[in-house]
Amino acid sequence: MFRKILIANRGEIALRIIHACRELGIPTVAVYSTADRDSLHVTYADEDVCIGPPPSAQSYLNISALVSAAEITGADAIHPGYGFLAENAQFAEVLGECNLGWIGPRPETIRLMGDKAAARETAKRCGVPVLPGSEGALTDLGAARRLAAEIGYPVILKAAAGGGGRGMRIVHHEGDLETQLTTAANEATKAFGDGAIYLEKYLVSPRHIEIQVFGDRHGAAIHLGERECSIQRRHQKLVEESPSPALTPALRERMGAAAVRLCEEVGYENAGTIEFLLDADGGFYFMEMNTRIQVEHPVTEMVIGADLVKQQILVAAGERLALASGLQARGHAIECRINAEDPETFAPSPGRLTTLHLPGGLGVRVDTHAYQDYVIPPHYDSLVAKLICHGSDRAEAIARLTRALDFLVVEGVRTSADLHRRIVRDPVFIAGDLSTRYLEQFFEREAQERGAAPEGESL
Amino acid sequence: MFRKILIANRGEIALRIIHACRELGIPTVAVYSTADRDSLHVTYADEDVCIGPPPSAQSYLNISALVSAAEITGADAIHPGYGFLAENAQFAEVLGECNLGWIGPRPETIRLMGDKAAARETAKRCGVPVLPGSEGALTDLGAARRLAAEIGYPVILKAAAGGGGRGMRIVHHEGDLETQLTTAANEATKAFGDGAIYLEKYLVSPRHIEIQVFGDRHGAAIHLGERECSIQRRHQKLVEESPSPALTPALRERMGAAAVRLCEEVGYENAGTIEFLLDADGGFYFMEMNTRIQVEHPVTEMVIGADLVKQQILVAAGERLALASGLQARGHAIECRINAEDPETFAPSPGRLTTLHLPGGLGVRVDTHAYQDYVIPPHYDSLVAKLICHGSDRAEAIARLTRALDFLVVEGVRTSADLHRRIVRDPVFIAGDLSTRYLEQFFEREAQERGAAPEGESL
Amino acid sequence: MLTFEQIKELIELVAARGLEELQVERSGFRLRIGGRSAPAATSAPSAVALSAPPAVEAVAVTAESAPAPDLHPVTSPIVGTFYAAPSPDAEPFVRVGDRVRKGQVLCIVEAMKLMNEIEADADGEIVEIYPRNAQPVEFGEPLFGLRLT
Amino acid sequence: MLTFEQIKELIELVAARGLEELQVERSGFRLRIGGRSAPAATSAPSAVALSAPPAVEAVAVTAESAPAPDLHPVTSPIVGTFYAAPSPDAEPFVRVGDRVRKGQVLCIVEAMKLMNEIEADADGEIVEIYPRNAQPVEFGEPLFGLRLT
Repeated sequence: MFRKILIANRGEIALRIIHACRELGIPTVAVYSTADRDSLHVTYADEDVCIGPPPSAQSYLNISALVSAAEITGADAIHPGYGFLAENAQFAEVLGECNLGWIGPRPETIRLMGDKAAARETAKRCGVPVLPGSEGALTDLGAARRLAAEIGYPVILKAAAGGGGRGMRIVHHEGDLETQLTTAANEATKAFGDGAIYLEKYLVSPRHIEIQVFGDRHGAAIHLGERECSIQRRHQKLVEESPSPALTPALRERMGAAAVRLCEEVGYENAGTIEFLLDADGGFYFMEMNTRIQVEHPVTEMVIGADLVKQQILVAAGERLALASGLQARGHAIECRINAEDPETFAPSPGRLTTLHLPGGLGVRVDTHAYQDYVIPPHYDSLVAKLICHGSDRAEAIARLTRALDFLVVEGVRTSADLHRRIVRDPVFIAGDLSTRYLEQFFEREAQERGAAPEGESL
Repeated sequence: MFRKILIANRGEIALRIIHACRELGIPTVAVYSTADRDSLHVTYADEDVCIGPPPSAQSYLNISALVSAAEITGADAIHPGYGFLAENAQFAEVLGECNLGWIGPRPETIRLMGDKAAARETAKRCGVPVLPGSEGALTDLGAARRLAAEIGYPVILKAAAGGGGRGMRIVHHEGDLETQLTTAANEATKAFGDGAIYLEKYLVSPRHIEIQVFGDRHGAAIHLGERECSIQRRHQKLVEESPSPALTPALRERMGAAAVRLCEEVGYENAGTIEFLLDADGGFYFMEMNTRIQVEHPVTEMVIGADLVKQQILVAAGERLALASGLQARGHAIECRINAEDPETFAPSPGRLTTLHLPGGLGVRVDTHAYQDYVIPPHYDSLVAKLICHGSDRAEAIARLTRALDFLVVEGVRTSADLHRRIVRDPVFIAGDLSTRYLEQFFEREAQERGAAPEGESL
Repeated sequence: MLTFEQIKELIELVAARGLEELQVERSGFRLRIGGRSAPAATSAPSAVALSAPPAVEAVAVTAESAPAPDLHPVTSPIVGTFYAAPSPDAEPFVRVGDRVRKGQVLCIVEAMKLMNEIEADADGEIVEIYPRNAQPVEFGEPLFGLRLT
Repeated sequence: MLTFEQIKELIELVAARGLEELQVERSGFRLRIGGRSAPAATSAPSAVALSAPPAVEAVAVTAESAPAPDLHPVTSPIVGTFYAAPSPDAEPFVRVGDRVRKGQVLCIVEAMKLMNEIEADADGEIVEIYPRNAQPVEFGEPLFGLRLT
């Protein structure tokens, strides 16, 4: 077992890892930038090392400073958390060269899964469905027509060189294909100097479903059920839950088996997450694999009753995985991310938490590094706390989350708490009728209701 | 279902009941004495009524004020919590006369079980073991000799009129019986003017094991496993856990069955607890029944994954119990009572909580009415918070409790937190080797270790 | 607990900033100021709400338990219902402007069907009668404001 | 973070009250004052401890990161190990009392086997050398105290 673990992260996940280490009896080293001097991970770790100034590139992303910090404190392993260097294969390699343990998958796995095309190829190889589409750029209109007919409309055209929506066109009917292809190619040429376009099946309102997987170096490869993370804003998850209201036992079985095949194919070690899009007909498609612990891992922990971060540490130290596939889930768990942000514009809202009262009681878990009078620095992400509620079923989990959100008090900064208070009361959310377009439609419904309400109503 | 529930209590249990009501969608009325104006149960209830001055007799024990408060707010049921009027049959009767719902067992059950002799008789009648002893006072030495020989030494002599240890003698050998009986009778005569003595089996180091039971008016009578509450100071519980390290599945089955028989015998409705003493040989003896929710109900909730307070409300409203006997327990839960008290003398330590930082994360539940800057009034009990930790097994629960206690910060008043920090590190506690004499022996061990430590050690 | 001056300041601020609403709920004290009916914004920037359920009442200013400081309060010794008169048809025990003597019955507070007569605990002139007839009152709630004589 | 004056006040208090120990550990700041060795009591009334594991050290007064305020600090730009001399046998780069010029090498901080020469960022006289040789240093940790010239 590791003698001392350095945590190459900050915020709630650093504290989460400290919890796991404390419970395993392993001393911890916190690292921090000068902006995080007053952070709880510094207070609660056994040792701490200041590694640099506020900008992440010079502190939390500074490989040399992290390795030096491990060396001067005698730490023999590093837990990267999520974000920062968690999916940096080079960092994992450097640690190996320095004889420091890495609490994560092997660097070659990180590299393989970090390459979208290679990851897609790997998934296809072991029979994990990917979104059907062209292999590389389209050659001519005829090929595009044949392919689109084969996979069915709507399809999406994407600039091969692109990103950010430019050169992107959704085509609903064959009649529009030619025009749209021309437009997309023109846009792509203008934007990226490369008019190459590829075509993919377009899912109108898919769900974002991810499968938690785990492997060890002794060949174990398991899945621990799914999380539904469809409620997103600009690809940032806001609410996550497990199980998904959309999965039948049979579908869970199929998606879990696909995820396990992929893990076996790459000899996956440690915790990972395989993200899928799920369409309304139960078709699911591999999107990507995250080769680290996820922000939303607590919802899985709450339903299966196991500590994933402890398992990460044990497995990284060479122990056999102590969990089995298809572990019996109990009840339902939902997580809300409480971000320090403007509730209207979503702009970050750093500052001092003049009042912080966290809800408690049965079925309520709060993962946070915040405390009353803590100053949220402007340099890092805006996550202040994760509020996770567990109930015997989804209705109870929602009721509990509602009362917990209602009893949460955060003053001094603006947060997403009020948005969550509205979401948990939304009939569409309560019905479990989710998709990646949920939040957009939620705001539209709210705007309509405000518009429809007679002037006098608020009196 | 009830339209509005008045909570005839204060502190953490009032808040606990508010949680359950909120999740059931039932509005709540908080009542408070003038000493509790700033209490969270007042803040978080939908309505609140000041019912009297600080002394409990004029506020929380004031039946007339409570009924009036229910009448003026239109509440149609009262939850009594624990303590105060929770086991007051007259209060339950008055509510019935006023057409107010009572969230607890029928008044006649409360009255029956509140009478020690009647409760003992009832237990015997349905085959629940009671401590063997004389039925009433001893008549002569010969009868005492025969009885003691029959039930086996050691035995305890108790003043029939007595209490507080006077007239109480433990007899280990037959040779001592005559002398001790004379002494006890003399003491009893002096202390109570009544020399009547009865004799009972004496358990040297019993465990305090209690069974959570539940019944409804449709005839359901179930048990939800045990709690071990052996760690007590002057009969006040300090640490409770479930399951007990001492119970085998077979013994649990037997104790549970006995508890259920008693419930069936009295037609028990709502939540209750049957307290047993358990000796080292697996013999268990009925002590008493508590006809209310217990302080330590969370440890049961954590392992069976159900909300007992919600069930109380539903059952009181006439619904069928939604829980079944022998519900599958998952993992292990331990509760520490954090009291505002002097850690040496146990004298109450009221005052302002200048800093309060509660631990969180996986498997940690905190039930508290406290917040930073809250002033603990001197008028009521000293319970500030219940810290409950759940783990996949007892070792993990202890490890989690240890880190949670280490990360708990309470400043401004003295608390029992440090005592708990020492208990969870005690090898005897960790071995699960508990009895009602545990705490006394723990302090003896500590004193010995302090005495044995060489002077220079602390350098 | 906010002082009268602080509340006035808050009202000015709410008005000046054009806020829709301000709620302060803390330690047994509640303040709610309904400002101008704003067109679209859902939450005021500095609104403090301990519990979220959207209240539909629109109160101008409600500040509980803030009787004028220069008056002697006669408070309710029990929880119950305030009655200004001995029976629905009868004249009230006292009216604003009446001079009362210590021991004089001022009202009835009914609790559990018992009519409890509340007496003046000092001589004085009735300046304020706080509860409306048949209104529920709490323990310690001011019923009358007397100018002592 | 407590000021120097406040710490002095605390020391006086601990002494005056005959306390056994005072610990303050907050926000990256740590203070521990060991008072008179009391006979039996285990915890001082006002002791503040964020983490419980009983520390066995007995420190008189330790207040981290409090270099004299009138000196110009030369801080470590990286995490690593402080070396006063270019090699174990060599003479140290500088000694207390030396006058140094801006750009002059004062020490080495080793990080990942790389020897990073740390230069003076101003002209001055070396008044303090804070770390011992071969001691680990953090980012921003004061290495030298210069009296500027």
